[in-house]
Amino acid sequence: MTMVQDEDLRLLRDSVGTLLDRAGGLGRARRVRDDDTPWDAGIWQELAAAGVLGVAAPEEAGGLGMGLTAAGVVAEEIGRVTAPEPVVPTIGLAIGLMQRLCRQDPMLEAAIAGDVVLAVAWQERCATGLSDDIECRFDGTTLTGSKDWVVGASGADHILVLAEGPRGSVLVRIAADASGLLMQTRLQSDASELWGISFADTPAEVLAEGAQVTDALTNAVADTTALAAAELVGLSGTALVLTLDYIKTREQFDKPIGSFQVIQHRAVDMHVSQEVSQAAVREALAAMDQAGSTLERVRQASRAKARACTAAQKITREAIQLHGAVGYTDEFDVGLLLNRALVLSAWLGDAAFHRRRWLDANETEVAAQ
Amino acid sequence: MTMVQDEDLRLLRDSVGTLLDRAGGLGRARRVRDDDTPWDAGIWQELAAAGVLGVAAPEEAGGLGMGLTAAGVVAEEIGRVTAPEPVVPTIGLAIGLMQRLCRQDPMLEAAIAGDVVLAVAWQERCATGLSDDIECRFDGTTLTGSKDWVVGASGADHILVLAEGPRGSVLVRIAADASGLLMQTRLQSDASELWGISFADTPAEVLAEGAQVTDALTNAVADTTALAAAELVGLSGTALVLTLDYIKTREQFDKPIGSFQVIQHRAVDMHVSQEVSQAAVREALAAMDQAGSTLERVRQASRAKARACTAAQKITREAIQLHGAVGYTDEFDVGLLLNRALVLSAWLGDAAFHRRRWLDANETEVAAQ
Amino acid sequence: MTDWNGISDEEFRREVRAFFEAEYPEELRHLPHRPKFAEIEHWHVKLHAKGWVAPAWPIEFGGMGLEAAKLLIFYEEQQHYGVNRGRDMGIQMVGPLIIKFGTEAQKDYWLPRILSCEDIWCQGYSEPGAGSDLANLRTSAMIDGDNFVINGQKIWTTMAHDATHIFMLVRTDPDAPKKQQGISFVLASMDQPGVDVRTITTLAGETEFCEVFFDNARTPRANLVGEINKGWSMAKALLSFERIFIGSPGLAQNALGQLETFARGRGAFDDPVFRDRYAEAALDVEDHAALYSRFADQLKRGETLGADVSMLKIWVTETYQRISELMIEVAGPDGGSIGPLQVGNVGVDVLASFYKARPTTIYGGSNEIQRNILSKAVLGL
Amino acid sequence: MTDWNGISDEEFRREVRAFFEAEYPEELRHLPHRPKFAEIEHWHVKLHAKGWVAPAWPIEFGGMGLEAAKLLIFYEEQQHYGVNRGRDMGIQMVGPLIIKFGTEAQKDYWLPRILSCEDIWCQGYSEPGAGSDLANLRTSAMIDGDNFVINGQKIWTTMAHDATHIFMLVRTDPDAPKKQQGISFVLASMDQPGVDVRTITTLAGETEFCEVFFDNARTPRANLVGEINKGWSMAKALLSFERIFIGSPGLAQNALGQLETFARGRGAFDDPVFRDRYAEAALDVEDHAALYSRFADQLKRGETLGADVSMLKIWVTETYQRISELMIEVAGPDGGSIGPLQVGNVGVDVLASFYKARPTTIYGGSNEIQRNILSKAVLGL
Repeated sequence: MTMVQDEDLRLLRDSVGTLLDRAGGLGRARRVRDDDTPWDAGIWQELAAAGVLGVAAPEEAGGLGMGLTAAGVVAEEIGRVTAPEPVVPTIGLAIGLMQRLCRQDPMLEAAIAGDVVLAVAWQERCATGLSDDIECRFDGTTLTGSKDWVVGASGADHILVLAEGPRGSVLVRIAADASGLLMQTRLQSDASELWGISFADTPAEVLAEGAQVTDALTNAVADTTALAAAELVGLSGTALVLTLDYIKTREQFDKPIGSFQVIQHRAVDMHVSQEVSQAAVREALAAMDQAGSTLERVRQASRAKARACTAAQKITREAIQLHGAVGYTDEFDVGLLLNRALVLSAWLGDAAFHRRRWLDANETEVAAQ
Repeated sequence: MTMVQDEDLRLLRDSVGTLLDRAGGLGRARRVRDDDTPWDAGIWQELAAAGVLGVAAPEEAGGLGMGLTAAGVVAEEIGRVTAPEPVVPTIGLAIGLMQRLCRQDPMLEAAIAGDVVLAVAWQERCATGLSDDIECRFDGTTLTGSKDWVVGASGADHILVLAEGPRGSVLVRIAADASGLLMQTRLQSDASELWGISFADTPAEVLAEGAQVTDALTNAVADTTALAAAELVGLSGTALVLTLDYIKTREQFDKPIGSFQVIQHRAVDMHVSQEVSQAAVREALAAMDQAGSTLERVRQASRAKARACTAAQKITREAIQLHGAVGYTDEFDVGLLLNRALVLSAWLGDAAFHRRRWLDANETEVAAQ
Repeated sequence: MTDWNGISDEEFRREVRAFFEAEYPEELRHLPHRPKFAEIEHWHVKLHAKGWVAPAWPIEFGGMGLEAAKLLIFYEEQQHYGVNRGRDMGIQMVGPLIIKFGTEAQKDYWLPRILSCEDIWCQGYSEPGAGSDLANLRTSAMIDGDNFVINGQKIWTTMAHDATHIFMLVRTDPDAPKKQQGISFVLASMDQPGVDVRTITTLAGETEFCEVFFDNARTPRANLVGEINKGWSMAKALLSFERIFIGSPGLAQNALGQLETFARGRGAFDDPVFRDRYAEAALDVEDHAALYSRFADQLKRGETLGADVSMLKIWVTETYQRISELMIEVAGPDGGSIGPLQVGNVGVDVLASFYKARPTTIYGGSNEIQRNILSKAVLGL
Repeated sequence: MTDWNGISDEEFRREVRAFFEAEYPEELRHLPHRPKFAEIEHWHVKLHAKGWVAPAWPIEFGGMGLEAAKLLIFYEEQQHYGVNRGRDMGIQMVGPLIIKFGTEAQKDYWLPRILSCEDIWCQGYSEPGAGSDLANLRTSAMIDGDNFVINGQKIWTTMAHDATHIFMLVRTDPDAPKKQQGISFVLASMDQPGVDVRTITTLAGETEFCEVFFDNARTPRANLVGEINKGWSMAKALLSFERIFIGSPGLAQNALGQLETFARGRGAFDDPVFRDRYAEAALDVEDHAALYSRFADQLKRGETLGADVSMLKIWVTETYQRISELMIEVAGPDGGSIGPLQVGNVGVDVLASFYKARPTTIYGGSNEIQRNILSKAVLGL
């Protein structure tokens, strides 16, 4: 893994930030939602052209090879303006899997270039929620079963699916318009869609098989989890800025509400949470770039997500409270941030889930020493 | 169970309160501690003469028959001044067991009259703390084994011991100076003592045997737990009063610290916790007086202790913080309250323990319906 | 006519419950949103026929004349069975205002129209610059012949887009030395050219709140309620009962019930960590109810409640929020999904609960304002 | 003499660790109380011989001359191995004060005596009326010929009963227009009739803090440090390094280690509820360390730290308190017991940890004051 210089990261942050701000900044998320489109294809192309989608992918596959630290910078910027494009799932899951399992497949380069959009279907639902088992079957040519919580499927051209095949775990690819494919769409609070997908004898193409698939999945999910944490850091940073601006200008009892000591201390606690969260998530991403073992990567990813969820929930909820009634309206941007924080916290495990995983990983690590 | 009138409770509170205030109020706890005596035998006699020890015991045994609601009033008053006398363990455990198991035994009346002091040894220690099993053996005449966390033993004349006998559970009585008895004393933060006691062929007298023993113990422990909660309510009430007095008078930056909004809101949160705690514990005690089942009594006791521990810990810890540096000195009374809250929270299970028990009891109740 | 206050509490509770069970439409139980009047009109007709539209009003004005104890029971049963409160601003606020401060002519004209819902009322209190600091309001009503001419803007006017009338606090003396002075209560029709209503979309996507703009709107001088320039103290007098109502356990109890249903369906009760948090929340609700009973008993004994009743609102709204957050946690990967989540045969709308809990710590006097009040009026700080 | 700043961080860390492991007395590791000098004198002798008494002082004055990066490593290793800081007021506070603001004569006289611990110093800042509001101090030092005559009272003077000298902030101009003005730094001997020391017993039963009474005590005018009446800004300048030191992770990390040892011994890691709380606390410590590193890196780059460094202290002290409360919970029925609780071969003094954590949110500028500072200086509120 290349050591990325601070200066490169700064340049990356500037260019992605400028691109997103020029595109409309935070307000764009509301516009895209009200236009009833999942995201903006033009911005997607611009992001891809800036190298964003391949930021962590190896250079020989058309990526920038800058590692997770750099991908985290991108994710923070995405979060800062709650950009609706599925950048993190694409970098972390789709490209993350392909760069590990089928680096020669031409679709990897196409995905990095933004020409093909891929979604990944790996989770399944049971009666009480998330299932621990994979029931989806691949018989060598077709796929049968169902997947759930598929992110970014609305605009995807192909879907990568995790299934059980004749030789164990298998990652297959299906076209978004393949036969026997049924989708059920659920809207989320940030206007993004989650898909439940079922397959009945749906033709599918094998990308990889065996233990390497589960190993690649574990790593790709860890990456994505940490990047979701970075996205939360960006988002809660904006919530804090908006809140500080608001309490400095909103007057009640003939003075800015930010001059009341109770409001001041709560703003301080939001600020401290934000600083701790940012420092922890960035440190975790850097540690993942350096890590020797999958276990350590999983541990750091859980650490990052646990912290970022805790901080973002606290900050966005306090932001609403400190905005008072206007915070509860769609007119103010702070609601967009709360709604996106709900989605990002729910995705890939919330704080309690990741605290548990972190401690388990810690103990496994100690036991192995 | 007699329904006690509000007016009777008010009179009881006044008389016990006056007695304790005349004896020295909150400051007495420090004096008794510095005198290196476990408690004040004169006050003990006064309390007994006022009927305090028999407040919940049946009238035919020399008690007042006023139920747990009235005992709760006594416990609140004891807590209010952190009186060092073992009133709650005596009412709840010693008298609570005897009035259920051996109402005819003349020592019950003597205990209510304050002429004989009894401690109860029912818990045992294992490697990780509290044991679930009773290893202490009674062979029909003598006792062998060990007990721990015995409260109020320092001044006791006799000890009631829970053991396994030839016919199951057995409650026996031993003299405090019996042969083969060894004690190990541990000092607690409030200067009270916990005893670990071991027996080797110690002569013991049977008070009761069989299932009635465990049933009586369950009920007596529930009573004591709820009374400990009431004692915590009394003490956290004093911590709140002291803190309010202090922040109204202590000046920094040329005004009382109680005029800073952050301090005000924290005082409000302490106040609200205190009011909820008092209302909940009193309601729980009243419900226990009315309850038809042991399960409901256990549920209400756990509810009371969970709430009172949570509130008292929050209030005493905040009290220290709002007192600033002086709160950390022994000179100020607020430290006495913190130290007693530590002991009462640890005794008979803390908040987390009782939340668990409360929910278990809730579910058992629902399942039984 | 039954003397409701003459029967026992238990009997009254049974009667109320029986009526709701027999007559309240199943499809309207526990409505997740505030209905427009048309949606609940058939229920209102039944309630009106029964004479139960206005439980708190004196019998002479068409109310049930309930004393505090019975009134609390009525509301408890209403909340427990999930009976929608309906468009009750007229009943809860305008009626008591007119009964207490209105002229005979006002009583004769307005009260029957409130009971029949011929007039649907909304409340014009808050303004963009007057939220927590309500006395800062600026909407003016200046006398012009036999009319007041109204100019300004109200905000957070619940369901104004489905109301025929508004009762409002307005500034009638802009030169009063203190901002609490020079404020009056006026009634006005919404159906006139100078009144413009725009709905506000919330972050939950709902449109219950409105902005109301007044541009030389008019209302007859006869629609002034009470003395001119004395509106502020009248408004405070109206709040006394609302203060325990807003701190009642209903919302949190319902949310806890939903949490339990949802968590059982999702198997969360097998998780000791969830069990601990659930028990904590459930005890927060149960113990709040104990404190609520203490205040309710005061009311039942005919005592007036002091400022300390504010603590009920602080506790119950913050508990409600924690419960709604726990529901999100139990939902796991579904925690961001809009609409009911199926467990067994029931759907639990986790996100709707979360949203609904948000503004409870803001409206009705934010919890920060409540803490200021308690600090000053109760703790003497 | 080794050029410590010239070797790599890793090598320096190894050297420091090796010295502590070889030379620091086992029985003094992780001392639960602040020792009197006699108790640690044998260790001080070794440290002095090695030339390591004053890591931060310039080499010319007998220090190690460490740059920020090395200094942090030194302290990290010290804390990690449980090396007692000793009676280091002279090293940490008086030395830097004299080096920065003292005369040549003061440097020549006092600095060697600090290094050798011939003089043991205590710090006279707080007064009964000047805690959070330190500038409110009233102890006066009035010029009388060649002396200052000192009257007043200091409080919370750590280990004053085992000190030979006190450096103190005193009021030299009672008529200054602002209370921050007219304050000076003076050094004084404790060994004189006008100085009376009384220990304060804490609720933990310890006597580390003292009151110091001055009744016409005297000190030569030569013991004024820096300009007269300019003490306040000098005191603030001295704080800059202390502000990261007081927010360093050491205390919380040690407490977490104790919690882990204790909880393993008590089987608490089998309880999922404890596991969740432990993980929460452990992550609070680990993530604080990430933020601490960010500030430490700033120092290492030679940057000055701003007011925002205060957040380290807020976070770490509150985390420390929660960890100490968790220990009490794990102790269960032993949670009120004084003294070490045995788990396996080790004793963990749960109550001592709990007590020790209490004042950390009060001293060094209470966390309320820190929040005021952050609000104003960092958030611009």
